[in-house]
Amino acid sequence: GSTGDDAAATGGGSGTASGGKVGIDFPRADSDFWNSYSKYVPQMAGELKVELMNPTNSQNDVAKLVANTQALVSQGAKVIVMAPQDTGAIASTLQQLENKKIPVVSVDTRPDKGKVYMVVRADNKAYGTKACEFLGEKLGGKGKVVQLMGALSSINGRDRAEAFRECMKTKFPGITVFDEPTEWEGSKAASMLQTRLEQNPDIKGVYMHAGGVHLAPTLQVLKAKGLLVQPDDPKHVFVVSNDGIPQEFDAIRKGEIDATVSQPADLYAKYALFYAKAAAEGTTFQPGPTDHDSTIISLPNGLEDQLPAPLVTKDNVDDQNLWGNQVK
Amino acid sequence: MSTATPSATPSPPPSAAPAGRLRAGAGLRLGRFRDLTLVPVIVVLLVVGAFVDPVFLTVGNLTNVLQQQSALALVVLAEAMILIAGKFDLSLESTVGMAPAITVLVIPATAGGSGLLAIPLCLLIGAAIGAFNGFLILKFQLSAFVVTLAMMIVVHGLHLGLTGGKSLFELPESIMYLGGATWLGVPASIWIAAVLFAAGIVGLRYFRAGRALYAIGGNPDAARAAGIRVDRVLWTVFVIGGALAALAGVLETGRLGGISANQGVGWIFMVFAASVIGGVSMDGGKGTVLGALTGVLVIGLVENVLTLKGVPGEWKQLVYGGIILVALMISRVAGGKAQD
Amino acid sequence: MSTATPSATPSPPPSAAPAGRLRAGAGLRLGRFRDLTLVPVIVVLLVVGAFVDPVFLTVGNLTNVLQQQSALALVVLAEAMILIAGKFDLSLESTVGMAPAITVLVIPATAGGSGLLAIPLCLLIGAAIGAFNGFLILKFQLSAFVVTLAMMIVVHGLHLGLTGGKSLFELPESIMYLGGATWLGVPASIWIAAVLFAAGIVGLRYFRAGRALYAIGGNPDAARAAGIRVDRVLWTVFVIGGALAALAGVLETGRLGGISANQGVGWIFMVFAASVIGGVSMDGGKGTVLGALTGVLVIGLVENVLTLKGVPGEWKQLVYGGIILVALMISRVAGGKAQD
Amino acid sequence: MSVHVEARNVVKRFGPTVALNGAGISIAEGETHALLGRNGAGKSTLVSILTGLQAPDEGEVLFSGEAAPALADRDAWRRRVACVYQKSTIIPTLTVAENLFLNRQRTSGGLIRWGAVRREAREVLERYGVDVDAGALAGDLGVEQRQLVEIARALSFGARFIILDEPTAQLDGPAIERLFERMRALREQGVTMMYISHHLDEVYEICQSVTVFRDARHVLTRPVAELPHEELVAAMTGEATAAYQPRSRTAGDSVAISATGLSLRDRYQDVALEVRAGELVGLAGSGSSGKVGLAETLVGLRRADSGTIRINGAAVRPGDVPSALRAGLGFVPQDRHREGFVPLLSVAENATLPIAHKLGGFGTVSPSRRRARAVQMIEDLDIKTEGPDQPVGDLSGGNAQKVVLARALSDSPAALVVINPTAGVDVKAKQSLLGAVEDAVGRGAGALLVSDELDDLRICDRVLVMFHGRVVRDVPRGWSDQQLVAVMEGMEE
Ligand SMILES: Nc1ncnc2c1ncn2[C@@H]1O[C@H](COP(=O)(O)OP(=O)(O)OP(=O)(O)O)[C@@H](O)[C@H]1O
Ligand SMILES: Nc1ncnc2c1ncn2[C@@H]1O[C@H](COP(=O)(O)OP(=O)(O)OP(=O)(O)O)[C@@H](O)[C@H]1O
Ligand SMILES: [Mg+2]
Ligand SMILES: [Mg+2]
Repeated sequence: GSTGDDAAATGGGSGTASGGKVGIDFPRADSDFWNSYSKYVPQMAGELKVELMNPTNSQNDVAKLVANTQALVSQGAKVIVMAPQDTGAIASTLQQLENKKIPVVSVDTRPDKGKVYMVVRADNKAYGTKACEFLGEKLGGKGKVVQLMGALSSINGRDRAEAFRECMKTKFPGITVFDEPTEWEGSKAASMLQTRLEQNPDIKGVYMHAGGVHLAPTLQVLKAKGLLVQPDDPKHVFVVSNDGIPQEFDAIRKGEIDATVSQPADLYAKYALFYAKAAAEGTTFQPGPTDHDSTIISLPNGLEDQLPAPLVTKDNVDDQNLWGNQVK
Repeated sequence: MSTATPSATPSPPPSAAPAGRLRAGAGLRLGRFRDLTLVPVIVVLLVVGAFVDPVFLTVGNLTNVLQQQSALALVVLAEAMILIAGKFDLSLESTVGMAPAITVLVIPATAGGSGLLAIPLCLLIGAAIGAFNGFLILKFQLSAFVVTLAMMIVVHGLHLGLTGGKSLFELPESIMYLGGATWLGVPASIWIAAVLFAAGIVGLRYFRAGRALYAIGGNPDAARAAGIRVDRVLWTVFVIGGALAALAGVLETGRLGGISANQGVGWIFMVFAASVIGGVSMDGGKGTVLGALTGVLVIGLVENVLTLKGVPGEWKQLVYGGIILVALMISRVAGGKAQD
Repeated sequence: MSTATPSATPSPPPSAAPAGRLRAGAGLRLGRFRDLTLVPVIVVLLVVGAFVDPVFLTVGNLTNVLQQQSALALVVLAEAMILIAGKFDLSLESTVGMAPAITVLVIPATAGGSGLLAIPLCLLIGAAIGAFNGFLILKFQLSAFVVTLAMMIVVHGLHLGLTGGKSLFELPESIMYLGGATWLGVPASIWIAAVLFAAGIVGLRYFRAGRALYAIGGNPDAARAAGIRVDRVLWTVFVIGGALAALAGVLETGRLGGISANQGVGWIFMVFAASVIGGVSMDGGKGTVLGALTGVLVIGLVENVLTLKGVPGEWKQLVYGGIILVALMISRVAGGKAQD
Repeated sequence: MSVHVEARNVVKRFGPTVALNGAGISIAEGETHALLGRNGAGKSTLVSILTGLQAPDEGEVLFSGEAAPALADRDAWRRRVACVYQKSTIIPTLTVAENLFLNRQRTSGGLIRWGAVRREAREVLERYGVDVDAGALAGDLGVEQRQLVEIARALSFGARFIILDEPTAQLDGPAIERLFERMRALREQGVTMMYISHHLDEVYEICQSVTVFRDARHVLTRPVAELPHEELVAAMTGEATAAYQPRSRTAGDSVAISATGLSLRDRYQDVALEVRAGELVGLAGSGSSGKVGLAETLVGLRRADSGTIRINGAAVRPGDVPSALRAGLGFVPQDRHREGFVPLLSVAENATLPIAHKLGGFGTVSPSRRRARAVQMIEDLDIKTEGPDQPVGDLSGGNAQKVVLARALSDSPAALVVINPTAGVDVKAKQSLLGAVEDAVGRGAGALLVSDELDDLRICDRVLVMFHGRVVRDVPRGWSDQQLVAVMEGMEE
């Protein structure tokens, strides 16, 4: 029962070449994951022959995102690709874009309200669940783990945290979880983890919400405590990360951490542009499985393509299909 | 008094008088334009913008810029008044998010008729925060800077705690209205900001209470000795400041259609930048609301030009900061006076 | 004083004199301890912490707290000196990330022997930023607040631009060493912070140059009249401040094992909070390095206690801000003097 | 005798103001040379040039025939000249000891020896008879004590040339006498001094020669002995000026200011006083007698521990300035810099602050009416300013003081309290200020004039003398200087 693509469909389904300029806003310039994403965008645009405008950057500020969107529209954008890190405060903008019949592809986050043509994201709840299941099994269902959370104001951070907590409670009730809100800051992560290890030297697992900011501090703290040892050592602390950046893969290879959820930066870029082009051409999609190992699900305000986010462990870390192995 | 000059005092020597008057004229003219040292900067930005993109000088784009800046502008208005009175308020930025958020928690979207109370309630929350700041600073004699720094964290903490960090998007119509409505073809928020700035300019220039701010900021002891009820005036300014920040929150909420847990966070730097490059002194007693307004415009125009130009994200900050530095220097040269 | 009053002045009546001396004495004694108004707060925190968790009072935990705060402490030291001299530097927080990042770009991990130059180069970059700030503020006579606000954006912008916003993981050993090493069982960063704070305390108390900061901050005209080279001293302070921020960046880099694009971002609020609750005045001329250190400790202890207690994330900010407010009040009551 | 210090053809401008216009001075070795002139004549500007704080726009400064050092070489300047500036150069956040030895603290191995600094500071304070705790914060001192510290500091340098810019404006009789003793001793040691004051009798007492500036120019230089009083005043003002004649009047029946049973711990005890309409009452007392504290209580700047105050018959709320103003009070505070004016605001605005509510309806202030009032005040009190829009902070000291008096008189007060109104004010301005006070009294106001200056007190109908916090005598008009001083010093009961 999808109604989300009516606006786009009115554009006329007969378009052949690219149907107009695509405006794209990057959410921030200071995170490794998003920097990889913004590197992939022009590359994919070339491959998909998308007419891309000069990208804007909203520096993690929804007010800037709104301003940038307005500017892109004034400059003639026919489709907007955005990644609203703040999913509530974008509603008015989506409403205005709908009024102007400009379809929106939302990457990484699902706006709470307002029409979207397609949401391209991986399931952040699944990240949390995968991390929980991995840690739970490794720890044999008991012990203590620390969750280095992102910011409370971030939907992705909240999704990961809730899913992780929920899964631990139902599937591994014997495991104690310490939640540490780090505001995505490495410095806070290091301090909190250090303090928690002091208090509970028997902590055996860590789930980090963002490898980009949490990886180095976590390794550093474990090293200082002499806990950075191979997985077969009884002192080993099991670490699951999230993002899938090359440094995480290196750490997995070295046995310093055990797994990461690879959030597919390349696929985000590719399918964001793919759907943007489709929107410009007036194509419509239906819920159901796709040709690229994912499923489109129906939302009240549009559709969502849930891209696969594989759990990377020592076993599959050298898989060349992982985006983290393609950048250097 | 006035009339009876004692005969012992002769009138000043004829030679000195005309010279004195002439000089007075020059001083006056300079004084008039001291608020407007950013005008050359604005002109430069308009010209540069026109070259960067033809869209820039369209009514639509400039209206967008004004609308985007209107909420920030209200906070700048509040901060400028507080700075002129010689105090600080860092907590305004947290009020921008917290006041509407609490309002929405109290009056949910489904409230019906009582939804009309949303805006008054929101302003009241802002005013209450201002009053509490004033209480701590004036009665407890704490430093305004640290008190409002702590309050910035507390107020935002309340917002986070009560909303659980979630964005709110089921909002009563009434609180959404102002930020989105258009009156006579111009966004309501621009009207509101314009009216309030006009009131601020007139109030601080032609009203006793407004002049009292300058006296207090310039020398609180002298102001007290001149019969100004310093504490009462300061308290009022904090209350008005809080209410203005809450109103800014309402405009921002309506414009964005939702209240994120980050609404307002980080604004205070821009607020201070706008006020201070607009000529408002951090030491109190100096500057005007009009000057602060030019500061807001400069910041809005810089952001707009950078967006239109499509400066890559990783270089944007550098360019942005660089332009502000240059703006500072231009205004310094235009104003001719050392800043502080 | 007191003894040889010239005979022309009748000695004060016996009743008044002791009272007068008493007051002076009390003032003096209070003056001594005015730096230490936060000590009761620290004691309260230690007691509360001990109740919250038995781990709190262990050597290991307290060492952790000190180590976690050491980088911030260096920036606080820098800011305290700058504030005492009556100026501002907001750009320090950006230097914390930018100086080591640029260093690593210039001297990559693979540089071998030249890797030893990493720390000197990093300090030099910090000093250069400070020197540029000083240049703009002193020679161009711009307001320190806005200049360093703009520079905060520019310096961070350079960091973002040159690294492309990426975290840097491949670091030369030499730059990692200080933040991670342990000397005589105590983290090197604690030693470094301790030595520099000791130097700061002694320097600002027992050296003419240090006293000159107070004179300049208290009344720059009077300082100039007393033969103090005001501009030179201020410039030096900005340069030292920049270098200290860069050193803080080195410690932080070593502690975290990498340089994220956000390193240092947002610190400045904590830096001001620590300085000002520690008794350093935003108006200049007042406060001590020791006081600022107590401010850092309070902030570190509060964070540690909150972490140990495991306050839920969404309420943490509120509790944190609330504690700082209470700390302010306690120190106000202990100090007995109105703050500014 | 050789010339020790010389300034030639000095021009100094501040924006549109020409503070010195080809003025010069030549001071012989070992003499004490007075520099006189009306407020704003450029005296302090010359001081800042002679001490190397500012460079002249034109002209040169010579010390013993040699060109002055470069502006940046502060140490060279400090070896040549020490100075008590008119504007306080005390750093309020530092202790008295440190202020005395700022930037020349005794060190060993680079470290400051605080014990030695404090000891030397105590010595200096003792030597100059300053009764101040060396460990006290300078900011906690009163104006008077601060001034004494500045003087002690300048004299303690051991410089061969000392400038004193209005050092006595805030001092009372004995303190001035002590200063003069020190100056005489220094002169015997061959120290050259330049002395600026608006008290001409002081000039006759300790100076050998005198230079007069008028309107930024040099007018004359003459040995003091050859220059009669009237001629000196004429040189300063550019015209013959008659000595001030106190007026006589009869007090009315209604009471303008009354106080009963006022006490404030450590300041004054159990004071009662009454000033009737049309009466001008003096309040005198030596240092720390409590007179200023009492006056400040009357106007609401301080709150008494007990007792009541009535202004025009209305009881005023203790410690509340607005309520005193509403009752019809005008006042001049003791320290114009601290409580007198807002430096950044214009003359017009400062002068009309208390009457802002009368300059427009509905809470507004009409700038044109404000200006008109201010122009009138500027004329009445002969304030030397570029115009009503000039910030008071840019005025010379005496003119700023006039603005403060203008403010006190702005509301045709029925009761007036003026504290040291003529501090730092030139002869003619003094006459016009006292004239303005007498005018107000003539129009029926009751005035209390608190002053250390016998000249000011002479216009009073009677003088209340305080001693150690109590009003000890009510001296009717017609006293002689010795009589009054004796009472003030508690020598006579
Ligand atoms: N920094 C300044 N900016 C503008 N004008 C100034 C400044 N300093 C002095 N002036 C002006 O220069 C003139 C001379 O001032 P100066 O202080 O030298 O007078 P003065 O003779 O010392 O007067 P007084 O007896 O009142 O102290 C005055 O008109 C004054 O307003
Ligand atoms: N801030 C203060 N705190 C405590 N005592 C003070 C303070 N200022 C002045 N005093 C003391 O109060 C007493 C009365 O002071 P007051 O200023 O009223 O007298 P005064 O006659 O004007 O003295 P002076 O001529 O020295 O100013 C004196 O002993 C003085 O030292
Ligand atoms: Mg002078
Ligand atoms: Mg006195």
